[in-house]
Amino acid sequence: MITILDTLTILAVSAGTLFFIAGTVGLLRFPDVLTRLHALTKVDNLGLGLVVLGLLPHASGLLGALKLVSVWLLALISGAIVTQLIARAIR
Amino acid sequence: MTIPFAFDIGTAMLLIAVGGWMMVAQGTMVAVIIFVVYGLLMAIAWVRLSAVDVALTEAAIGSGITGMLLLSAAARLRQTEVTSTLPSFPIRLLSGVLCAAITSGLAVVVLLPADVAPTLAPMAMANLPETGLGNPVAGVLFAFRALDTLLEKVVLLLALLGVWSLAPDRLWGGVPALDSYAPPNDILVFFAQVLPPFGIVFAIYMTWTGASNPGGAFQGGTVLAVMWLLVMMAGVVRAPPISCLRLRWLLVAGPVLFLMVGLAGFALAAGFLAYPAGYAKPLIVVVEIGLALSIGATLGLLAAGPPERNHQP
Amino acid sequence: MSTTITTTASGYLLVLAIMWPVAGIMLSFVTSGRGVERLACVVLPVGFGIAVAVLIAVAQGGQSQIYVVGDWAPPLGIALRADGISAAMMLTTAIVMCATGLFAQGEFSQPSDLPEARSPVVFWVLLFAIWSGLNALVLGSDLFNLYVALELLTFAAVPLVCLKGQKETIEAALRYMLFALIGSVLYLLGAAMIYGAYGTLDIGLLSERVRPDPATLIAASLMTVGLLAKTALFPLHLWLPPAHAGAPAPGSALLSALVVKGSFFLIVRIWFDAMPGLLSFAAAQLLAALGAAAILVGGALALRQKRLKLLIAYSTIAQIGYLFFIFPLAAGLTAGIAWSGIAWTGGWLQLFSHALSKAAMFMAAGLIAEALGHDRIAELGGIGRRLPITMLAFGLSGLSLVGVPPSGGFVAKSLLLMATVMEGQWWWATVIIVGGLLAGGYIFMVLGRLLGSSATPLASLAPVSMRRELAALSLAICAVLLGFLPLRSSDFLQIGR
Amino acid sequence: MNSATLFGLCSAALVGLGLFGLIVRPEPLRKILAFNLLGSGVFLFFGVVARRGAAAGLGADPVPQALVITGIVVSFSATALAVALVLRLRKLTDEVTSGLGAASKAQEDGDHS
Repeated sequence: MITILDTLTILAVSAGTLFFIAGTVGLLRFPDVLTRLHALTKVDNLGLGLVVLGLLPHASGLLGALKLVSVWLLALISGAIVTQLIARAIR
Repeated sequence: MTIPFAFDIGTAMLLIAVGGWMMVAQGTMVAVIIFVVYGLLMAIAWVRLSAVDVALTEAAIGSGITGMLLLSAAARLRQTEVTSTLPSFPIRLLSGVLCAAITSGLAVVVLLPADVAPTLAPMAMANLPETGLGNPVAGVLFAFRALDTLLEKVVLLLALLGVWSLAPDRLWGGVPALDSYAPPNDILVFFAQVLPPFGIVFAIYMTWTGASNPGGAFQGGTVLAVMWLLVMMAGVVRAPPISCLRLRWLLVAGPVLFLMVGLAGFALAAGFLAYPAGYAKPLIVVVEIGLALSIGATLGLLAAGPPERNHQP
Repeated sequence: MSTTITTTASGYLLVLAIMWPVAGIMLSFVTSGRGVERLACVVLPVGFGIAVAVLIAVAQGGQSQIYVVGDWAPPLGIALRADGISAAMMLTTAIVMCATGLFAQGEFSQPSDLPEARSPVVFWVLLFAIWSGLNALVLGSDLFNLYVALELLTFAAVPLVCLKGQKETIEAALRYMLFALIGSVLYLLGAAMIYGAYGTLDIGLLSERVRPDPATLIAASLMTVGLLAKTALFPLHLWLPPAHAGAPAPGSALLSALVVKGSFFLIVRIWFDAMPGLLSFAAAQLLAALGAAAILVGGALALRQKRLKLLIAYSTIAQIGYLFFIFPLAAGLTAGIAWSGIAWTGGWLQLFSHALSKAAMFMAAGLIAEALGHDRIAELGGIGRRLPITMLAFGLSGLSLVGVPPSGGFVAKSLLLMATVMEGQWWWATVIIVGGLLAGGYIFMVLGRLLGSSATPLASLAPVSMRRELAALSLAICAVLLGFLPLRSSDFLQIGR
Repeated sequence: MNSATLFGLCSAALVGLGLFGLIVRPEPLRKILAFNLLGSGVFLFFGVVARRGAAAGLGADPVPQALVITGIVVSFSATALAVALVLRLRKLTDEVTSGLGAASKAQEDGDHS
């Protein structure tokens, strides 16, 4: 039986996966480093965010949910900083 | 064919493809980047093999800190890379045949499994309550086969001494150079101020939870090492001179504690590296905390390399 | 299930033998400068005492001494085991270590104008590490525990090779490291297969369960090939000459006398203890054939060397070759009495006498190089008259290498020769004889130079301390005295089997 | 065919690839990479052994898992030492070939004697 929460999970994770695919295509096809970085950050921020959101209903309690969210937050911070560093390095 | 099995086929084939690509890729830097990707794939394979402790170790050490070490080495060698030639064709052919033979031998062993796969899992689980631990892998590392773990700590110390010994005489006792990783800049400094608190909490959690869940001193220590390297690279904290006595104590504190607990077993328990009944778990946790600190310092300094500057007090 | 393995009365000595030098390593890190050297003055004699105590315990008990670590019996836990050969090996190690320590006191002393200098600290820690690694290797009875011991030895040996820090020595160290790494990975792969097939890594349990199926044979051959690379058996010997010749003299002594023997010891453990009876006639002949090739190639190359330390290093390759005759000559006998044969005694005697004489020889060469400032053989003329004690040390150890009576090398080689006749494998006898002639060739060539007159008068010799000359001489004398051991004492080498 | 067998075959391939690279690639850093590939193949084989030994409610035999963790740490130490050797060797080679380092080399020789 599929509940509303399960539907949310399926939708969010699928959407997140879509962003991963789109980002990967961008990474391979875009012409220069800056546009590639752009594609990459979309994957980290939106793709991972949607996957985490989709998994939240299945987390084991509040602590598990917190862990999931902190995974996303840490990926956000490091992604933002690393892309900055790479962009500076090529400038 | 089930979906998980299809996933495994994909992972295995990717591993082989990426591994092969790493061997033939043009340019050392590219090969090293492929290596980091390979390490992450390998971590997935470990999860699929129900070995989460190993997956964590592989991601942290196998891919993470090894990748960082190799990236910096590749960057340093790039300016002066000399093109070397492959060995002659007969030698390549001979090595190819040899390697193919070893691969086939291994494949035969894989495809001819014993009727009943031998395992020590039941014995490990039966004896686990005596250690008070909940994680059987930690039980093997710190109780059943503690001697291996202790000697391996000595190997780590020796590797560090070996790296240090490559410094010229006049730089002995000096400071390792970390500038080669990245020139310090404000973003890196920001990163080095934001991330370490999280990292340190995570490392403590990882070490602590290792007694009952996947994790432990190795993984926690690696996270500590990476945090330390980050703040040193960003220039937030200065790299210590290797002659610093406090640093030396930090390096040996964990192994010394382990050895002393082990020797105390002669008097207080059933013998060397045995724990007194009822005190096994607290002792192991204390040893693990000490080891995590020492492993963090040792791995960090191993990645930092030999001293390259004189120490200015 | 077999009987459970339990600790014997003197078993705790085995733990001390491994952990005592380990404690030395750890303390060295936190005692800077002169402290490390003082530490060595304590670690060396006590370590020697432990080795003697183990020897006495094994001899008196007449059986293996066992220690079950942490009271977790194998297969789940790890046991340490000292039989006759491990005790004898430990004593040899201890003798070489102490003499090397005595020899190195002059070379690796802390200069007074620095808080801490590089090479003294590194050297002493590596010496402790080699000691604990070797003790762990001869006492270990668990294949993975032995892997860790092997790595301990590798990580101690590699930095020792490039302690001088010149480009050539670092090149040699890197090459050695790559060979050693391939070796240990192949060994580890074999160990994984063994665990997959039998569910234990304990050598004692393995010997009861082992069956001659393809997986076992593949595993054993992988382990053997890996260990051969570390032992530098022909044709995997290429790393040895630059590495052993490039290290500082006391380092060369440890590497050539002891470190390569560690991996050989493990090969014997695998084929005689873990998998008794599995070594086929053809495989044993192959191992001995490689040994024979090593004797001939190593000897011939040694004759052509221009530098003394390289000559001695090539001679090590040749002398290692003899050890591999133990496989066809001792394993060929029906199982159970393999070690009562004279080949068993001869092989081990060759190992011990080579360890003692080769360490002495490298020390003597080091002293000569120090006095002259070089070790070019052609320009050594007459140095023997100026350094008579060094000369004597070189000469006595040379006699043992060639196999001239009375010496340990003579007894070893004649026992092996007799074994070839008794086993009807006369073809190895010719190799032993030709190898002896080759060794005689290069040793007497050097001795002739040392005693001859020089074309150009030896200008000024750097002073050489008498204590260091005597350290070399004492080892050479030990190598000779080994030849006077009553043959009955060879029973000791059969204890625990 | 199950997942364990699949990863077993994968480990066989990785061992072969790594060994080939280690023998054939001339550049030292590539040899070190190949050594890591070879090592990870061997560790993966341990993982297969562990998975096949799943029992007593565990997904995999804990003993080989612990051995692999030890092995990974040792393998990292080896990589670090080998990399340090390669970098030092390169530095000395550069000093010799460029001639610029003649002075500093002389000084270092003095240090070592």
